[in-house]
Amino acid sequence: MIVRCQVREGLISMKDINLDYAAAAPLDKKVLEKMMPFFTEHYGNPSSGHILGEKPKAAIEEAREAVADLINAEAKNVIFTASASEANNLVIKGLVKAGKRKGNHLIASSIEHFSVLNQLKTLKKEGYRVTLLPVDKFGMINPKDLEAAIDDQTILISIQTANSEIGTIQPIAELSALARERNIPFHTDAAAAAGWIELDVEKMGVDLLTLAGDQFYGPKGSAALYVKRGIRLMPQIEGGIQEKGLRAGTENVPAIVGLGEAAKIAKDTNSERTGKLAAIRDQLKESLFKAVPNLHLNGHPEKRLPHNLNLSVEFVEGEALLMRLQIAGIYVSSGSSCTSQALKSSHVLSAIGRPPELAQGSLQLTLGPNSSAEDIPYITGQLSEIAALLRNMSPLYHQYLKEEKTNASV
Amino acid sequence: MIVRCQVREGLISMKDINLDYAAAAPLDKKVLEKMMPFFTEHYGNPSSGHILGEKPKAAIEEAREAVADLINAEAKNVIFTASASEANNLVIKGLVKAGKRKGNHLIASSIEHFSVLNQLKTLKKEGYRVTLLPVDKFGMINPKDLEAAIDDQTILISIQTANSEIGTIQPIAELSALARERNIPFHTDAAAAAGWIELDVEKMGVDLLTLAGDQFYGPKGSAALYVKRGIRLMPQIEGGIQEKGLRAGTENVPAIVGLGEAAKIAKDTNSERTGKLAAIRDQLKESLFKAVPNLHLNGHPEKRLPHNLNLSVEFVEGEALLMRLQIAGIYVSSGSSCTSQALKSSHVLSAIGRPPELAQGSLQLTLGPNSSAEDIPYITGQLSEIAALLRNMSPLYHQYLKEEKTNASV
Amino acid sequence: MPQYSDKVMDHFTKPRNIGEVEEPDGVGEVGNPVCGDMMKFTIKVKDNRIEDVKYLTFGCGAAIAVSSMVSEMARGKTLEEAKKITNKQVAEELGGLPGNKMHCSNLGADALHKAIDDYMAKEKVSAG
Amino acid sequence: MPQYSDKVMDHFTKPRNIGEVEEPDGVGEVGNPVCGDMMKFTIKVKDNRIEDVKYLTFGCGAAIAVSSMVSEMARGKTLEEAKKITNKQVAEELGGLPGNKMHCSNLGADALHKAIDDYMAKEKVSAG
Ligand SMILES: Cc1ncc(COP(=O)(O)O)c(C=O)c1O
Ligand SMILES: Cc1ncc(COP(=O)(O)O)c(C=O)c1O
Repeated sequence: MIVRCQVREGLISMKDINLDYAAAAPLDKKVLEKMMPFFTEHYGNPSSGHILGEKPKAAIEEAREAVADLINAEAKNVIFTASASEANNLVIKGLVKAGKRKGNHLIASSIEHFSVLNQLKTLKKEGYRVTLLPVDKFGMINPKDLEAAIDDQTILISIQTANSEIGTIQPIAELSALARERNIPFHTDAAAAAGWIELDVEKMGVDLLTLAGDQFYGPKGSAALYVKRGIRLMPQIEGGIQEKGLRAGTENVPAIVGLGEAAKIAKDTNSERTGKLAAIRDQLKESLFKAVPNLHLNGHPEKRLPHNLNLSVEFVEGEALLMRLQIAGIYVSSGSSCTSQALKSSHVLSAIGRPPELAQGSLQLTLGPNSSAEDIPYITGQLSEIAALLRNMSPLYHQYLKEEKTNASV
Repeated sequence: MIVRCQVREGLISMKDINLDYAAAAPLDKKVLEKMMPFFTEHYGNPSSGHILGEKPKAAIEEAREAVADLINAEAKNVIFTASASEANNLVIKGLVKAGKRKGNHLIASSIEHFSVLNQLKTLKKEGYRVTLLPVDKFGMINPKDLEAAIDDQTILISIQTANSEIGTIQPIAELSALARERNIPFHTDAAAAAGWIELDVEKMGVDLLTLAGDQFYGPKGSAALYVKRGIRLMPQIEGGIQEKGLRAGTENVPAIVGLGEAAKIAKDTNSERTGKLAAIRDQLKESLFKAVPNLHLNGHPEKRLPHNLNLSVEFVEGEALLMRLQIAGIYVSSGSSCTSQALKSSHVLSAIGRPPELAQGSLQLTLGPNSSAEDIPYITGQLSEIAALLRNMSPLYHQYLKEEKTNASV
Repeated sequence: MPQYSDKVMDHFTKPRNIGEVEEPDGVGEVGNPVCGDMMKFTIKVKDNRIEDVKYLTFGCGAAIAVSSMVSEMARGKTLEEAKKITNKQVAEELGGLPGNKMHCSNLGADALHKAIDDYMAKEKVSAG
Repeated sequence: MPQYSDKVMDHFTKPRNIGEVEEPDGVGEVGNPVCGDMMKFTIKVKDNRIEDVKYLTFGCGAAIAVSSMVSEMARGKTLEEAKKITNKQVAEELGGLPGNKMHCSNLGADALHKAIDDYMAKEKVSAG
């Protein structure tokens, strides 16, 4: 519908610049190639008692090794799931249900993904106590806050490695040390981080780690959970004894193979891939801040994902920005309530203390395979123009101008 | 390892006959073709606020229509999951957790898939009462048994449409009528049946229905759950509000598209596809029974899945059969304890009253895309020879011969 | 991005009557940034008719299109006629709005009505 | 199918010494179909040595290979030597067995030992 309208109105852009790769990225062609034989040729069931199951079985074990390698874990401690959300649900529900450690208290940060937060909300209704740690204006958790929150009833601490929206990377090793001292299981949701920054379950000191293939050019429907030896989880999808009995269901062999290949590539080319994107991101940031006044950076200035930039364009609303940018052939996402399906503005931006008008005007820009420095002037020009245009019709901007004038004349 | 050994020993067969398509079937090439653009081209996130999400979103809604069509449901009552096991877990855990209907009693058949049975086992430990209905020697449930089992505490009845192992098709409409009268939610696990026999949620009178794409030439990692309006489930994977809030996680667009296409093809070509395979199956059955003495059919002689044949080869054990057949290039599965990862013989065969020695010697033969009547003489010859060879070394067979002789001479 | 009608897209991309009328006879403000939408309507009244109407809008695509549409619908109408403009009419004129954007149409008519009320209140004072 | 060694596959595909010796001096039976494995060993003893040994086996690939291997290991041994054949030795001779198949190796040695015990018990009776 929108496409029709754009074409008719002559609005369609010749540009096609994806700045929303965190929402979805194309599958790496090399990964797809590796997956292909497992659709129609080596299609067997890895649990089969005969030869048709052997190639698929070997392939998923190879993928397990590759995923384990990416996070410096042992393959036998890695299981596959169909999404990061599923892995996070297995961690929290599975650990609570296993009930190995007695207690009724769970700790997470206030900027976790909804696949963590919404479970905690449910548990709260069921009588569990939940502490959501605050973050500072950069989105960082203070280990002191974690230390203060822990009590002798704490059964799980879950803190993301990095935030997909504002990119902030947490001091996981420091945080997990507090858990380890007290023998409390520590989970980190590394769905946004895996493939982008170095992960090492030993150095990080975590007991459980979630990662997702589609976040680093692997296939949708592919994710994994690291479960340290000794941590007991109750399966949440019960049935067959696939994945060490922790996750029933016929293995999605192509997806698992793809995840393994993506992990291999991420491991091999990590610094090159991320270095390139970080450089483009930094240039883009500089260019935008030069061209557009009243721009605000969300998230940590340095400790952030290399491909992530999050800005608030003061005085304007995100969906309007997003729509205008789209007409210009630039695709972004926003923390605005109008762009969220739940019609709520970003809980992350509110946790870092952004007032509503800045949260509403936020733009999440994430780079990916086709990102190029060549597009920066065009992006900058468009955003600058669009911001001016929308500000021109914004009551908040007019108010601001009046106040500026008053201040100046005082 | 086995391959190496076979090659060296000159044991490798020129034949390559899959008779275990229920374990896994190759993805239909037309389905794969339909999926392909969604890996690298229309890779967007259906929940995205911009144009990159639109094609994927439209595609999953089209798939939803196609799946709904296959079971005569409305698209808005169909949600996607990553496996039949996941769907079954959402049904049982989700319904119990939603707690809409007060009660502590659940009913299922004793030949359900483990993704139903193992949950019930867990619920039993938590204090729920569980009734597992018996089946007759053909694997059929008697509606009278269901009626007798229902009490005013019954909150869910879950009975499979067809059994994947012995192929028996249940009288779902008759069974669900008993539930409907009493307003008890009725679930049917149609994972083995969908794509093979006509399914119509209205005629079947079910409130919930599970199906899986990989069972009818669709992709692994694709499944769906029909949830009738008014049935309340608690999501088991909590997080984002994808799939009407019933199942969080970024949509696996290629898998969903593939499931939709497989459903379309199954709907269009169902009678031709299944008619052809049923004919081959019947010929194979006749041929085997003629050639091999002391063979027993497991499951219902008529009310069974068109591509399924299940036999017990008396006096011999299944893994040995399976290995010998594999060397002959014929791939099958068995209900023998030695071929199961859990080292337990089939609960289905024991439920239909097969004594252990017959359960141990069972062969599950399921046909698929490359099945051909031309292979029947070869299969028959091989099974006949192998059965003779293994019987010749079977103490049970020798005992039987002695008894025969005694009887004959009496 | 919600599935907006062509009419919505037209008003969003080419919003009419942006700004504030000079020395407005009536001012109406609704919403706030917390909800994601804010509108300020200013009107010029002559002979009981809306002679000029402008708006400033902070908000999503629907909010901008609604403001623009309301300004067009109001211009030239008598105050009584303009008071009768309903949210439903606005949405209809725009070729419909996605379900979760219907609240935006409320804002537009509300802001206009507030501006008219503001004018009438002032009139009363000066007449009284 | 479990990952069987070449040796297991060899004994499975070409099992040695199948059958029952005629007029056996000792008979040993173990297992039953419920467990999925059943073995019957019959032996012929001469001068305290196992002159002939045969078996009948109902069971999986490992069970068949184990029977065959045990029969080969036992043939020609003195009864004392044969009694010393352990499950572990059998598994080792077969190049190892998958973990969940180790119980099969127990059966083979057990059945042989039972046959020897049977012979010895009968000997005692006839000697006594
Ligand atoms: C009747 C039935 N239900 C559920 C399942 C589970 O399917 P999956 O392993 O894909 O989750 C199967 C698998 O064969 C099945 O036959
Ligand atoms: C940190 C984090 N956790 C979990 C998820 C959930 O991933 P999925 O929707 O694939 O389940 C995301 C998704 O973006 C994420 O960024």
